Amino acid sequence: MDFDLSEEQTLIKDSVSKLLKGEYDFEKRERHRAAPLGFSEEIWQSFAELGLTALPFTEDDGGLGGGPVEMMIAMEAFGRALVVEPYLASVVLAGGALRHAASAEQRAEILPGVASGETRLALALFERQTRHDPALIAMRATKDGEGYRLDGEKSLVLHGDSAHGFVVAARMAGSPGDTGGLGLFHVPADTEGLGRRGYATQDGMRAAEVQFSSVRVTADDVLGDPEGAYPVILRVIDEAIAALCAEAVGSMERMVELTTAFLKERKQFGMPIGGFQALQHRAAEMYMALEQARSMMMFAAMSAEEPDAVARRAAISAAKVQIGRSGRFIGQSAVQLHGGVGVTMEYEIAHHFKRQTMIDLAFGDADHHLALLGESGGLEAA
Amino acid sequence: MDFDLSEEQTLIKDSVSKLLKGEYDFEKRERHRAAPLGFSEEIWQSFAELGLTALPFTEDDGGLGGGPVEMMIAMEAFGRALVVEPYLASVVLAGGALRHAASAEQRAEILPGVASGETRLALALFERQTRHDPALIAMRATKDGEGYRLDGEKSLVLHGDSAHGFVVAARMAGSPGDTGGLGLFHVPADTEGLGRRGYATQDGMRAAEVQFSSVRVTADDVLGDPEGAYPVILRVIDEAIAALCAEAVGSMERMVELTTAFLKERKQFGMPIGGFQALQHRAAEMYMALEQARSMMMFAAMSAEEPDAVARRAAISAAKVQIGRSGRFIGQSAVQLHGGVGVTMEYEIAHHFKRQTMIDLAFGDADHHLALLGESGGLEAA
Amino acid sequence: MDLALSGEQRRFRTEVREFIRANVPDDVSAALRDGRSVGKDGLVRWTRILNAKGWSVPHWPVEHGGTGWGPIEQYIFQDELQLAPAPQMLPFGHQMVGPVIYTFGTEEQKRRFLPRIANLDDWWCQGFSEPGAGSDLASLSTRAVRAGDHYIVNGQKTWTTLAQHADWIFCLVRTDPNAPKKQMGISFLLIDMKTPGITVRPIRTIEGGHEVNEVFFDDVKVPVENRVGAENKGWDYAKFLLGNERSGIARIGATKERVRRLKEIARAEPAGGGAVWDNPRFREKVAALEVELKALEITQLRVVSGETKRTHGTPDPASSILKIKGSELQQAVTELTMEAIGPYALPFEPEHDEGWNEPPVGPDYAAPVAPGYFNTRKVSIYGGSNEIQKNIIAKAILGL
Amino acid sequence: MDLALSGEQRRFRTEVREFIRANVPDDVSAALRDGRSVGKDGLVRWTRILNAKGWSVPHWPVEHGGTGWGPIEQYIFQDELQLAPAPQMLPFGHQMVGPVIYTFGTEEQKRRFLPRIANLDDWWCQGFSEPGAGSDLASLSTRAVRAGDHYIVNGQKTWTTLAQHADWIFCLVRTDPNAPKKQMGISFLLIDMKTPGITVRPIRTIEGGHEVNEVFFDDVKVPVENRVGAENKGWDYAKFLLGNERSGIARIGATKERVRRLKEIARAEPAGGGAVWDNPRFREKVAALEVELKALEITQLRVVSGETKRTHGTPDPASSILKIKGSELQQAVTELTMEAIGPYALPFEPEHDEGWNEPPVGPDYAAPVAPGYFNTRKVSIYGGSNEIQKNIIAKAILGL
Repeated sequence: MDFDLSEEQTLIKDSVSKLLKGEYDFEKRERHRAAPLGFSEEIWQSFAELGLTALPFTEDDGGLGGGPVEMMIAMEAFGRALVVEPYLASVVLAGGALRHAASAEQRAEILPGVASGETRLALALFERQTRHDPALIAMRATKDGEGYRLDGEKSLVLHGDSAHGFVVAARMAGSPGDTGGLGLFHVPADTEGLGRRGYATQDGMRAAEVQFSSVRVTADDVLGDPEGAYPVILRVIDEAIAALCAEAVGSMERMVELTTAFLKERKQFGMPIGGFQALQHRAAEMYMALEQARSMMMFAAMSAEEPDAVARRAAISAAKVQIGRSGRFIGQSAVQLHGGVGVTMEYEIAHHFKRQTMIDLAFGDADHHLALLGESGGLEAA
Repeated sequence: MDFDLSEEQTLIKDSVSKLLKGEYDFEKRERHRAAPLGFSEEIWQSFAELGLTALPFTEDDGGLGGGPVEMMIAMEAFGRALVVEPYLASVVLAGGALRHAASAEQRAEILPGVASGETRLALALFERQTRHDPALIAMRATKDGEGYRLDGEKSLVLHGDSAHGFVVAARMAGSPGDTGGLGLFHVPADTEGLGRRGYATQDGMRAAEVQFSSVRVTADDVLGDPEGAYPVILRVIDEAIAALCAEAVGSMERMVELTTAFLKERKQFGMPIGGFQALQHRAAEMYMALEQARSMMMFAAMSAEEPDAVARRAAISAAKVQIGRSGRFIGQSAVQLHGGVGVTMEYEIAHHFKRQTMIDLAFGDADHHLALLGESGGLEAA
Repeated sequence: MDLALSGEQRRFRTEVREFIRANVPDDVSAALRDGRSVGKDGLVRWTRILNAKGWSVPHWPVEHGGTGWGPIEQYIFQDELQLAPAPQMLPFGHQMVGPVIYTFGTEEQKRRFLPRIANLDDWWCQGFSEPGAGSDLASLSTRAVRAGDHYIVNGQKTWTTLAQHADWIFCLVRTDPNAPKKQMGISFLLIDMKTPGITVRPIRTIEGGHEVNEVFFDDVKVPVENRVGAENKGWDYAKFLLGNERSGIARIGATKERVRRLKEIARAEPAGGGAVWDNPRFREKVAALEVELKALEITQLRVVSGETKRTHGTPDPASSILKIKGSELQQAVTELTMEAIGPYALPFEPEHDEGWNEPPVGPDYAAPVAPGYFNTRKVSIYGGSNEIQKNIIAKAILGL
Repeated sequence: MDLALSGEQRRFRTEVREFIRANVPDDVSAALRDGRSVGKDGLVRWTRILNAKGWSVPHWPVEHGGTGWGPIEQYIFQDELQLAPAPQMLPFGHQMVGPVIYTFGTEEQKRRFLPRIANLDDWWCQGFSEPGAGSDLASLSTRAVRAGDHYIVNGQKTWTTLAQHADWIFCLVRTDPNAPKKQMGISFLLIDMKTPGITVRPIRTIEGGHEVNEVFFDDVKVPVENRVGAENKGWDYAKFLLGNERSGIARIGATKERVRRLKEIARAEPAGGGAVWDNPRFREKVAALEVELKALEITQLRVVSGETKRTHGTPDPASSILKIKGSELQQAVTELTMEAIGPYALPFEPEHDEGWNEPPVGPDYAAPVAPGYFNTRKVSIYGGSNEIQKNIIAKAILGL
């Protein structure tokens, strides 16, 4: 057991922190998200230069061979700075689907571009009726000569508006509710019949609704078993949750830091409000919630590569529960303790609060995962 | 709308309070519960003299014709003083079953004794497997010539050890889970075949396990429809819950009072601990929990005679949820704020805490009633 | 003791309900139901309808346009507005400066301002908070210096709600910086927003809307006759104003209406092959909220009922419960509604008047939900934060 | 970073687990599992088994009987004791006075006391708290007056755990009432409980048991050689003692064991025609507890791991989290277990040794459950209340 970072891990941490410190204070962040794509292409390029976009891919695929701990380090730093670039969308979600589902040939073709940052992909997974359950996917994929035809609509595709291509989950067989019959397809964004409508999200990022009307792809575009993608989808979701846990913890840490500083600095009734015991205790509870979340972030990272899917899902659900609850408590408390300043767009804290809120809702909120965990008999049964 | 007490109600309140003030401080209460029956026969006699035992019965039945508000007033006073006499058992539970199920002849025979306090009854309702659901009653009643034969075991019969007689729920037809087929029977305690084992309870009262082996009763002992008692049982339970809500609020009020006094008096680090803001806020939260509970106590009293059983049950469940949650919060907080003194038998606060705990668990705890309420669509749907 | 409304009170409720139902403009009610803003125009139209009926300032003395209703009727009226839903009157004129003027103002001030408040001819805003003075209001530093028959005002107010629409602002200003206590050198001024030297800067709030502002005063000339009451006594009028009217603070009716909406949404929103409402745990969470809300409704009625026996201007300290629990419940219902729509909380779709004119992403009820949750965080901060309210309970009720 | 135990650490865990399983007396383990007391005899038997193995004081210096294990091994050992379940050592000797004696005591004191502590030949209790001094320990008033080669001690201690079994008590006493600070006039004395003038009065605790006592000192003669360290320096030794050993404070293993038990009970207890465990909401509540517990376990390991880099006697202020969350979880599991048995929490059935010898009312696992809930309320009070711990976090970590 060892909670220290390796030399390489320390290097990643230091270089990301340095970049963000210089180029990503709150004011610059607001400029980045005002850019045409909703993020800064220069920052994205800097991420690529630091090797961050290459982090989880094998060296054969043009990557650096990092694992969940390296991902955790990067995402935690992104969380502190409220990074809006499409890292989760392209590297973690779409990249993860390719890592786990694609053949060596497909990986060799697609992943070096993702790893170098030149290609940005998005994962088109959920639909209006699915909520968080990929088994409810309805979009159809039909065999069409040597290739496939895709028809349907995908919703809330993260950074789908600016993606160069998509990994799309569609149903070859069965009906919504069946875990079998799902396939994953690689679809360039300029494929005929693909339409999209982008929009801003509450947390300052971007997403899109994506329509597929008789979109034709070749046999080379199907990633793995065209009817057996469900376990891969679950695995990718679990990895994304682990990454989001780290992003959330980075943001929580920043909120605790900002709130503590505010309590020391803000004076009322002739003293810093941090002298009031009720506020001190609230701050102490925020700190405890942060540290409990940090522990579960580590647990999620440790469990993300767990081969036993049942144990992995239980661990990831447990982490999502803790992160959701801690994030909600810290976010609400940070806003409350900041008073009026906490509820304006002009200060950093509100943006963290909104990002925390959206992280909790992503891939199922705390109560959703608590229910999953309860159904499976709890953490020790798993 | 009128939150004031009528002249008669004020009279009840003042007379009970005066009696308890004189004869029921904490020290005397500990003596009362150390008496052979687990309560004071003298106090019981005083309750009778004040008309409390006659409160809910009609004048025809030897009573005073009081309603839920009068009951609320009495129970709230009992809660403040942690009264251990079998009022709930005899007057509210067994008396309630007789009021609602018995014929005029049966009432005329039995109720004057209950109303005068000479007869103390107990309601033998639950069994090992029923938890809070009377539909799960298994104990059998069999037609036996002109009368009935009762066989089975009743559990956790409140004050069953000292009762002169029982109202017993038993199954004439159907099997556990059926709401039909249940009857109520009046059984004097000295009936052959009836055995009981009394014991103390965690909250300083008494209860008994009661066995029935071929206990024979006459046709005159069946109260109402021998297969249709289920709705009456629910009604009696709802009335008992409304009464318990008032008892709980009386006890909560006392806890808030004791805790506030303790905070003013107890000094640490050179000042009364009530000067610490974190404790002030905890006390303020206790007060809010008390007032919210008080409001729902009134709601329960107002709803106890609601003729629509669905609306009545929803209202009573809502009250039980609030009382359970407020009672738990106030009880745990009162103990915590008292420090070491809070966890000894030698001070009043621990006894209130234990009584609150048992009130929450009685007839289903807060979460049980919340589930019932959720199933039925909530409070507004009802 | 009888918790039910009397026959007369029930008849009154029916009358109010029917009038509102028949008269509130459809677009205004629909906006409230959907969680959107009714805008200045919507509020003005509705206020004038109520004023024509004689109900726009029901709590004012009859000679100034009030109705003479008792506290319970006042409560029923507010409750019915919230349940309809119909807009409540703009508080800055109706609840705040109006009562200050009719209690402490000159006859000329009463004549000049009160009818225009009742009809929303003048839109008022409140100039109390300053950047350096939040909960500690009395430490304000906006200065007013007497110069002949005028004051010259310099300084800054903040969190000024809807100042962008305002014709007038009522302000606390420091007229004697050398007073022995900071409460003692403050005066209460009425200032025309068109006076030269006033600048309004919008503050974009957390959900992306424009609800509050900073207001800057740069050598603003205010006639002395626009001072209410005596010079340096403004703190007394501010205390009167803040303690004046608490019965609406819990917003029970509004939260009830939001719970109704929540249930509609939960029944409509798909989850697990059925609807969110099919999830027993979700229904329990709604039920838990309804329990607290019912308790608070009765607590509110107890306070209102007690008001009939209290002297004016000394609010029941128990009204701090209404503020704390009321704000918590307003927040809880927005939070649960957001949980109900789950992933569809994500898209940011500002209202039409702010430039969004695309079809909705996902269900048409989703767009205002997350903004509603974000925006409602303020209710435990403003009007005396919940921490301040707990101090009040601890001190004024428990004596700690 | 690697959160898994190393191969060597896993082997160590297996070795410890197997030894405990093979050697803990069945009746002792069963008592813990059922939630009953193991009694003095049970603890003495088990301490001597561990002492024979060389494991009764693993954290002591090797020369006094310690094992030389690192913090992680120490933690694993405690965790395995709790999981087994097997009793942990009596803290008053092993964790408290033992380390004070080997750090500050004379050679004679070490020789005389330490081996008897390790073997539980002497049962120690702690004389710190007084009726007038709870969290504010330093305001104690028990007096010790020097008279030749003795001190004469007068005063009262309270909340003295298991004093009824004790052979010795270590006390903080005031030797200089005129010291400029109250912390400066205190000495640390070791007192034989058989000395004339000592009276022990039981305090009946909330659940009905006898766990704590008042101890009265009436002209008790204590030889000067039983003072540890310098006169008037006792506060330093007390701070050392209180800050000494926090890693066991969260009681993760014990709570895990209680969760296991809770699940057994919930699977057995009938409800709604099935079992309590069939209720999804109940399982969610257990799962929520397990999540917090897993988080705290990792937090604990982070603190333990950090201890390898800290100097002795300066506990990580983050250990306040362990105390707060650890006590909350101990309370939560007893509360949920009580909810599981529901109505069967009601009967009061004291343990056999207190005179109850009837068959159980309801299920045989029920009797200790409500007392366990009641008794566990103390864990957020003693050892520095959770309020005090939050002060520590606010000040020592957040700098407020």
